Amino acid sequence: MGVSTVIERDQPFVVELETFSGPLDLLLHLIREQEIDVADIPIARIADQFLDVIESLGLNDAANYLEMAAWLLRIKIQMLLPRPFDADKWEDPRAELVRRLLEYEQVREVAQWLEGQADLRSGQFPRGWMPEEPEQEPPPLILDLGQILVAVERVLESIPQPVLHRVVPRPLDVEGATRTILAMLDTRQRFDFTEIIGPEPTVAAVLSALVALLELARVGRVRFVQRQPFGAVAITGESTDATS
Amino acid sequence: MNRLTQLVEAALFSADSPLSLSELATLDRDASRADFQEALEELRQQYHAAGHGIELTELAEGYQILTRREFADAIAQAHLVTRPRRLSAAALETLAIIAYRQPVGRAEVEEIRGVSVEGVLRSLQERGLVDVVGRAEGLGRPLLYGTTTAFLELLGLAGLEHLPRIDELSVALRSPVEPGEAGE
Amino acid sequence: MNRLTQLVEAALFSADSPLSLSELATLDRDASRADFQEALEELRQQYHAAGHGIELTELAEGYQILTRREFADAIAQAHLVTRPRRLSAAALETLAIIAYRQPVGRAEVEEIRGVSVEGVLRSLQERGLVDVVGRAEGLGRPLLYGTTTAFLELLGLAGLEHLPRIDELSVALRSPVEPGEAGE
Repeated sequence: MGVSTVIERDQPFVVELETFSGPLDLLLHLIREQEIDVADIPIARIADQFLDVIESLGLNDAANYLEMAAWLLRIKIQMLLPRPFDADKWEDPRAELVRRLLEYEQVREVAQWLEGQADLRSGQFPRGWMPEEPEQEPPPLILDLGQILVAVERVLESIPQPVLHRVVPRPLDVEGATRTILAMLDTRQRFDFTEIIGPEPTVAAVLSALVALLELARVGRVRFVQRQPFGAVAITGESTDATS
Repeated sequence: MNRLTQLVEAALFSADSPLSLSELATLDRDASRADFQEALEELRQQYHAAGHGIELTELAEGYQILTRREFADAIAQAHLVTRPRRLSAAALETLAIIAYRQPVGRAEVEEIRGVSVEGVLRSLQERGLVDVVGRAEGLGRPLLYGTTTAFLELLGLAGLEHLPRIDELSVALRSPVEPGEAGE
Repeated sequence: MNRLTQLVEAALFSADSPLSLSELATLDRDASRADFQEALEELRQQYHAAGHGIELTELAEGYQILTRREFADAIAQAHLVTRPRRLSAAALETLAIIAYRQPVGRAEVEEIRGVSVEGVLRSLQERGLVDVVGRAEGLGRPLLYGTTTAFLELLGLAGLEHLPRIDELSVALRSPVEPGEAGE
């Protein structure tokens, strides 16, 4: 049995991993490498080897690999549990893994066949030069609302996490804050900064309000009043005769 | 070559993708389907008998004239044509699953491959090799994907029925059509 | 036909423009110009003698295989060039974004789709489905696109307000205008 190669710690697994199309591919590689029977995987050893590879893996694509690692560990533990006396009732914890590996092997076989076909076909070229289509009515177009709606959903599906998790500073809503402040000025002579931003404000809200206030003060619409050092700053309308 | 054969040849030359028998039929309303089949056969034999560098091929549920495989290298080396780029392993595996399980949802493909296939699926869609063919019942009514005629063209297959049968594969497992059978 | 003639035929067929004698010469370094001229002549005669629907033509830029002129009308009249076309997945997605976001700039469409949409946008414009409807304020004053009346006609809609509201779909289209909503 050739227990060799990929599994030694000091090998650059990350580079190697680029060549795997997923955790099942990597797992199958480890199994083939050691000429192990898929139906009887020495799960403890394979799980350790798999973990070794994961350990040295960059985090880019690791989620799927980590999921597989967790599964392997669970099977490893299940294998260690005492089996019931009635051997018939014992269900091999590896059964589902074996099923998935076999299924995946089948997929790979088909994928290889497809690749061979595509190679064969790429050796034949269609006509390269295409005559210009004669001047006439453009071909009728098939388009219905259903297609548009399906396309909308496809677009929506395609923008999930990247948009949600993208770290982009929220744009400040200075105009909105200005409107809020002016509206408050309409009804009240004097109020606190905290009243503008409300409870539990976001950073963007605080900054927006601050910028809006400074701008309003610059054009003379509001004044700031601070009764004592480090005390609360009150905001008053310009018309009010206030200390500054 | 009779006139219908000439016409078929000229039409196949002018089209940028395989033409189906019913598309060819619009060339001459007076000719029957059998006449067209005869014309196609005459064309095929003519290319073969006279030893041409091109041949008539049946693919993607239609007919197309293609260069013979043996000249691919010479033509590519002369930079007259570039061969299409090859598909990645991830793309091939995803295509394989979709080809056999269609119509199939993204979740099922991901379950089999053990990885997220979002990006791969999108690029296969961009290349026109797979497309949305419907929606599943149930939660969120997920989109279902299938292969296109461009997929058949890429592989030089006349139709999906020319994919290897599952029982011809060396690793036999559950049939793609009836997943319920698995592990029985 | 000898091998060089076959090769010349395959090369002329697959090239996207006429090939000059010196371009053809790169196909086989061992063959002389006279050999190529002979091959071209054999090809021309073969098409003629067997009565093909195609012929070898010598143009200013070189040699090309063209369909015989007498079949042009029949091909144009057949539904081959006028067969109804479907929009590609990429085109549909771009169209959907424009329909729901109009007036919208190219940059925003590209941001949503994650790919360049230049070519797609141009072909949608050529098909008369979208058009430039104005310019945005701001840097470079980018062009804004919207859908056309032809778009409405194709869908059988009386007006844009008859497009199904997005919140009737299973997922709501996130508005890009209210960034405060994101990441909650």
